Amino acid sequence: MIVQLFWLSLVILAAGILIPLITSGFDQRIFRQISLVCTGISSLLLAAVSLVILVTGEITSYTAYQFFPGFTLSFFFDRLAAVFLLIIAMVAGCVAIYSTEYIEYLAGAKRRNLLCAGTALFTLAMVLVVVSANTFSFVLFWELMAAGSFILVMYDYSLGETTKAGIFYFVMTQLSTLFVLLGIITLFVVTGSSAMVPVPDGSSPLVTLAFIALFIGFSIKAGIIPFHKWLPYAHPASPSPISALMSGVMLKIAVYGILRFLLNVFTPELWWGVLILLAGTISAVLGIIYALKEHDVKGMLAYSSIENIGIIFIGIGLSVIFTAYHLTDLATLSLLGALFHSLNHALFKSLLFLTSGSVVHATHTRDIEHMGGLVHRMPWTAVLFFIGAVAISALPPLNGFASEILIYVSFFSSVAVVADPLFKVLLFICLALFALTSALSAACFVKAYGSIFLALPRSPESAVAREVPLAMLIGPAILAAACILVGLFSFQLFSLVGFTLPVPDLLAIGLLLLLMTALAYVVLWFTASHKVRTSGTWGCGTYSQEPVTEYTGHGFSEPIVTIFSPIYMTKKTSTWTFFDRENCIFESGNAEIRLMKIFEEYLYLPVSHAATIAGVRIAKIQNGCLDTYLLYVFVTVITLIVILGWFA
Amino acid sequence: MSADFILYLIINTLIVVLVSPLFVSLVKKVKAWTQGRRGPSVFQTYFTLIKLLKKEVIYATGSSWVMRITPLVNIGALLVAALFVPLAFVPEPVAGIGNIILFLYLLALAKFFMALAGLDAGSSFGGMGSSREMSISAIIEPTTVIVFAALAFVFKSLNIFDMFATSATSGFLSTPTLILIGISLFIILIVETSRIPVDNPETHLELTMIHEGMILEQSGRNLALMELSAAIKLTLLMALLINLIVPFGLITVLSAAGLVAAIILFLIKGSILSVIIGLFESSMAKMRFFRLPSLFAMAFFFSTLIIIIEVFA
Amino acid sequence: MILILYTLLAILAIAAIALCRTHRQINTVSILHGLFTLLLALGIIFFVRIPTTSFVVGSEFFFIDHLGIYEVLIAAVIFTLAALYARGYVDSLLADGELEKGSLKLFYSAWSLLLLVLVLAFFSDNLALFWIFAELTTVISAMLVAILSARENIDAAIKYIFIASVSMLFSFVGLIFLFEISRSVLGTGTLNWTDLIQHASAFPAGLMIACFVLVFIGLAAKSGIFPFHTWLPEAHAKAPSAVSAILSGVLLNVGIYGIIRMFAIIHQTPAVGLASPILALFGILSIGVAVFCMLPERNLKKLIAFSSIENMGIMLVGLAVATPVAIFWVIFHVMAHAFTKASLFLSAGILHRQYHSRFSGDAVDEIRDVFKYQPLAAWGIILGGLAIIGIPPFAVFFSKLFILLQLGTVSLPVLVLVLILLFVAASAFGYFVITSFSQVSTPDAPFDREPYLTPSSMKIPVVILLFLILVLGIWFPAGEISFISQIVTELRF
Amino acid sequence: MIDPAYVEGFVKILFVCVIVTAAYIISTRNLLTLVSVYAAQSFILVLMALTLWAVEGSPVLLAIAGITFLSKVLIIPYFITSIQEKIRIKRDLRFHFLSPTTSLIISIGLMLVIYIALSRIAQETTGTSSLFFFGAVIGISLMMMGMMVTFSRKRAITKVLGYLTMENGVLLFGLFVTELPFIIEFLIIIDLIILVLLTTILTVGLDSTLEEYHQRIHRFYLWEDEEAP
Repeated sequence: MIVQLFWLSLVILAAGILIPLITSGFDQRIFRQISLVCTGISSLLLAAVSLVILVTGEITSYTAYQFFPGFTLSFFFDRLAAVFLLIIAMVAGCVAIYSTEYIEYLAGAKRRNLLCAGTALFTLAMVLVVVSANTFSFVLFWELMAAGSFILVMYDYSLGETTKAGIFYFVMTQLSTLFVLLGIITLFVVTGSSAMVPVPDGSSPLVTLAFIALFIGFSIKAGIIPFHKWLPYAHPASPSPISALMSGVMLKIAVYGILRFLLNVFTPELWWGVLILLAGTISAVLGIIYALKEHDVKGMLAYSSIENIGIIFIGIGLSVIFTAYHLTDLATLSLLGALFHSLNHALFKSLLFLTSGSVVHATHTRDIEHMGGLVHRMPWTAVLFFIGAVAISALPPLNGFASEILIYVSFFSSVAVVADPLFKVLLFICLALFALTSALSAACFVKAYGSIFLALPRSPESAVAREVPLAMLIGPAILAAACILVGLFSFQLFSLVGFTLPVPDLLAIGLLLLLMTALAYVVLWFTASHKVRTSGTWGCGTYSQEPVTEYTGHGFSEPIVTIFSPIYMTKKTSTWTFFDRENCIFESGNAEIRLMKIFEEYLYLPVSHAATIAGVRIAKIQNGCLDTYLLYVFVTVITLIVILGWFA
Repeated sequence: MSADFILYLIINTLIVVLVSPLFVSLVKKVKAWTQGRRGPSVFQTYFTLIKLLKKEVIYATGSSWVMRITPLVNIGALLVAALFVPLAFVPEPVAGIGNIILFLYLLALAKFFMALAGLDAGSSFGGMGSSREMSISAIIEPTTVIVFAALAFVFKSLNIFDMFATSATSGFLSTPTLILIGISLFIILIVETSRIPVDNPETHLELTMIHEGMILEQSGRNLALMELSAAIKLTLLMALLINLIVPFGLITVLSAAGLVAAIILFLIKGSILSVIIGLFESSMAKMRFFRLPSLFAMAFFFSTLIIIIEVFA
Repeated sequence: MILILYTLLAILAIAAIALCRTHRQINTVSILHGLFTLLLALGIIFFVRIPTTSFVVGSEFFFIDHLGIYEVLIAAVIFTLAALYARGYVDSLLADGELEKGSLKLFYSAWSLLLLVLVLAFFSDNLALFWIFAELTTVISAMLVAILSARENIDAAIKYIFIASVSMLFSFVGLIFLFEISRSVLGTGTLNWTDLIQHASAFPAGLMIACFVLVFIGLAAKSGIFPFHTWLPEAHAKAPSAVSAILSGVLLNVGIYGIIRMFAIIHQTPAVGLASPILALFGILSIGVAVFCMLPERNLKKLIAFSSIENMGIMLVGLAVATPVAIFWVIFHVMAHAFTKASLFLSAGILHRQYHSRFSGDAVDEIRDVFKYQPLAAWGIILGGLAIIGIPPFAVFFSKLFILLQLGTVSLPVLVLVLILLFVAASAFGYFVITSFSQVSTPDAPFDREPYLTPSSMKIPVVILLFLILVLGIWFPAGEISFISQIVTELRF
Repeated sequence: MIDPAYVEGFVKILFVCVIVTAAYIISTRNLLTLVSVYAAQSFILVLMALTLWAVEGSPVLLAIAGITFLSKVLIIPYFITSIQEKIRIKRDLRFHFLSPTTSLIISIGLMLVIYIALSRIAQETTGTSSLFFFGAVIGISLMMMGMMVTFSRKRAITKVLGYLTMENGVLLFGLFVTELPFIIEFLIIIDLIILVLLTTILTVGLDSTLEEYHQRIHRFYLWEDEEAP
């Protein structure tokens, strides 16, 4: 039954791709609607499929199509795949609903059809990556996903920043494919088959090489710190539904990749767990610290995705450490924490991206310094963004907290179980950094919500911003509802799926919160006066309340930026020009203090610079003069004759 | 949901709501004494709360629903957090109530809403208050989590109820851990309830007020709720400190006499601790904001010291 | 009988070209010539039992085996589509005055002659005959390159002729060596490939490696391998795009076809131990040099030419691995690369017609507002580019993946090196396409060029070729698989 | 028919003459003498073929001698000289990379290297001392010298002649190592003629001082100084 349902959803998705492509000739809204509706329906079916698999827990494998003797396309539905199918389904469904309206406002008349087709293709590729059973089809759909998302990122190609984002994104995806290919080929060399079959134990260096290659490949795509640089460029540059899909789902596909290989193929060692844990912690801390200084709303969300991916990697790292210590129940606990956090992050991050997309659409700017006061002008978007902000800052009743507490519990129990003292101190430091990130993310989203929605509008556009049409609210509303329900019923959901976890039952807590607030309200109703009046904000006696006096995003994050100043290295550059030769009479000059992008200026640019220099130097071979070319032939012939004489 | 658990819910909430204003005015009284003045009566906080309930509520022009629901959410979160810290009677934990991480995050929920309310009015005081509040809480959070992890490690459970039960029955901990936990919890109490070295609770001078800055725009019954929730937070953290270090008098089996004795003992221990807090506050001047991280580094040092002693000793 | 048919076809075509007057008639003749070659090839595949020598006049020189007919099939497809493309392309050349009426007939007769010589080369059993036909293809294609008789075209043609024929002389010396070896082993010297492959195992290793290396020099020049690749970017950039599609799609295959034949012989002898590393070394060097030359490249056609050198390098590396699966995928890569490269050059031709700079084929292309002026060509380049890099739905992905897989089983460090080089190639291609296609004319930098309305005859081949590589990438019919594995068995791998 | 010792001596003399003509081709600056020296070299080759025919008596050698004489001594030199009159270039003064003296020294070095290499490769089959082995060595070294001419001279016409000397080397190598079937030799000559035909026509476009070519090329390319490659 599952396989038929799955095939039906694939067929509908394929229809979603083909219809806009065929009709790309005319710029009709109806074709785009049909394609998005197809994506919506197929994600609905996918959600059903994944829920059935999750609840029943039955594993079905199914060979779909044999390309040629060496390579068959076969699907494999188990619970791990079901979780990620659920993620894709929910986010893609809501993004489809959101885009029915959002796309109509985009520029590029006929190209919007391509955008719908691209979204459907992107979703199809991700679905097939998640269910593919052998490594070859995994790589095939992995690259298809990369190419599909590249074309989507390059949608409004004429802007300068999209070009830069496109180059960053394309080069990094090719790098990640390089490593994934290397990993898979080494696995093929070790196991001799392309199936995801456990590696014969006895950790030969090849297996470790395979793991390292796959880990780097997947971290590039997941945006782990040293490789994260494409994320803050790609997400702001692409249209909001696309960046919601990419941030919410594509990063999770990389997480799926590493989980699939860790659980099914490798028998992990201890130091693997430590490596993943450290990568996760560093990405979490640096991700949120960079998010704090960002004043482009989608850039901030992109950096906070890096932070959440770091948290997921912490969960995976812990589960690998526990498996290395053969503590299966704790391992399942932290693995569940990682999976649940991927689901939750997909929900609230795409909610935040969609709502910020509406805000950007309404105010025509992405800079939160020019927003403000939108809570009155866009009430529904404000409420939805608020739910997303509360969820992402892991505040109790909602789903962000439900998954972070799982990771906290596994951290606390890991401290108790680990014997080696130095390792225990490392775990405590990681726990401290993890706590720091969750607190900083709360600060970051207070800043975001405060400077976007509260107080007075700081620019004429945000003063005239109007609420977005209904469809652009339904999509995020579904996600917000999902955030609340998944958070409240997390305990029940887990017991439904068959795990009883040592975590508080958030439903009881939610009800208690409601009870207490209601109690307070009733007591106040009877005891307190009901008189209410509105007047100017207190300005030490002066009645003029200007938007200028408000605390902007920069101001809000300034204390944290000074506290963490060693991380935000600043670069001071100054240039002078003089009238005379002895540089005495100063003519003009400019000085600049700039927050240095450490990774970009010390890692990415030098490497690409070196490559281009090498390219230019080697291109000198092609100097256009026939004599030199013939000289190359002459020299090669002589060397070959000498070698022949010497060898033969 | 056994009968005595519901009874516990009612008793604990009642004690907390009634007792907490007392401790706040006690601390003010002690500070007044040290400054050579008589200071307001011990029940002054009760009078201000009642007065505020009578006053009309004034909302800033640009403010939104955030300003209106923050007091309610604040008091709700704090009351639920109160259920997590049994003051007198320690029942069996039910449905995860008492989980120490949840307790921490309930306080964070309250802080989140208060910070947003600070920004809502659009005044620079509120903005500065919430920005500084979020920065401090971000820096102190690692220390709190490390202390709670140490507690969980020492008491072998994540639930405050079990911690109090074990400390009540098994008597005093080994002295070094006891002292270190006490000091770290005391520092967390100072920071969380924005006491002197970190922030000055009484003043309205824009440079020194962090907690006050956020509730500057609140008025009438909302201000009463905010004051009450601040007081409850102080009591909870004091109770956490007291019931772990001096568990004398905590009862685990419900009996009328035992309960009354426990409440009276808690009152005494609480007032002693308030006096200590008052003396501590008046012995220090408020630190410059950007020297606070070094204070928190010391707190972090104490909490890691607990771990090292527990782990290696 | 078949060879007579082909030669007759060619002579008929040239005669018809001599008679016709208008360009349209001449073009239809050359399209028909390509089409008939294709039909004849398909007829041979389905109706004639291959490999066969009996069917042919003077059979001791010619024979038809699966590899030969496979290459002829690819050549016929590309020739027909390029001829169809040339209908519109040459019209615009005539309109711009780059090509005069006089040399039109010369162009098309050289075109048909080239097709005939190619077919004969692929069917020639005698290696010396193959050498002569290869030499003839160099000469005729050089004439096609220089047909525009502008200065840099002649320059490029001269370079092509000199480098190719100088190196081919060395391969003729190698063939004489081979003749000498076969004379000393078999009594009577023969250069027929079929006899050589039978007795290959008896050949002495020392002499064999010398002869292989010498022959390899010439064929490497023909297929643009590292030290001899220097003519390729200039010849392809400056030739008319229809010609450069043929140059890249078919002419390079002649070199690789020769190398495969020679490697099949030496594979039997113990000298393969030295031949494979040499092939692998040259393969990796050409990938490396081509890839790094692509990085600073600003001219689209030269960029595509360098990616041909890179793909030839991949084929050599695949050949050096010499496992049956690797050879299967090398042969598949020949077809996949030929069609992808032809589609890329044809779309580049359309862009060139739209943006051609006054000075020289080498100049930096100022492509601007490409989606406004030539959307189909732009998408052709993007999809073709993605295909040549090895993005899944297209055919090159499978051949690249499986060649790398076989390379992995042989040696991992080489695999890592090749993977890194392919990554640099992909990012170089991506960098060029992204930066040049996102240039948009802003009000302060207006870019007003009258849009070149590409006739449908230029658009259809690009669409057909893209569709072909997509189908080749998705659907692997049993017939195709058995055909290629038949080739592998015939080459005795 | 003639006693081998005498033939041996005569062929060795011819070898030396071939090398001398090759050296002369490398160093001469005057184009007209260049062509005539090439014709002389081809004539020496024809003599060699005849002597071999005299020794072994196989008719193929005679045929080869005939067509080589016809093509390389008569047709090609006549064709090149006629082209030269049209483009009126007399001297090719510029040398790239190697001046004549250095290229002569290199060619001697090359001969040594090839001798050692070939002796190492072919020690099993043909005896190293025999005339045939010596012919092979001279053949290949003649090729290398021809190649040196192609890349060290500026003018395209001299490059063509360099190529032709290389082709002579191949022919020499072919003569001495084996007897290829005549059809192959014949086709090679045809191919060579077509090649020379095309290259000279093309080079006329480059080097020439002819007016009507000038005018075409000028339209497409800023006409630099005449010395452009």
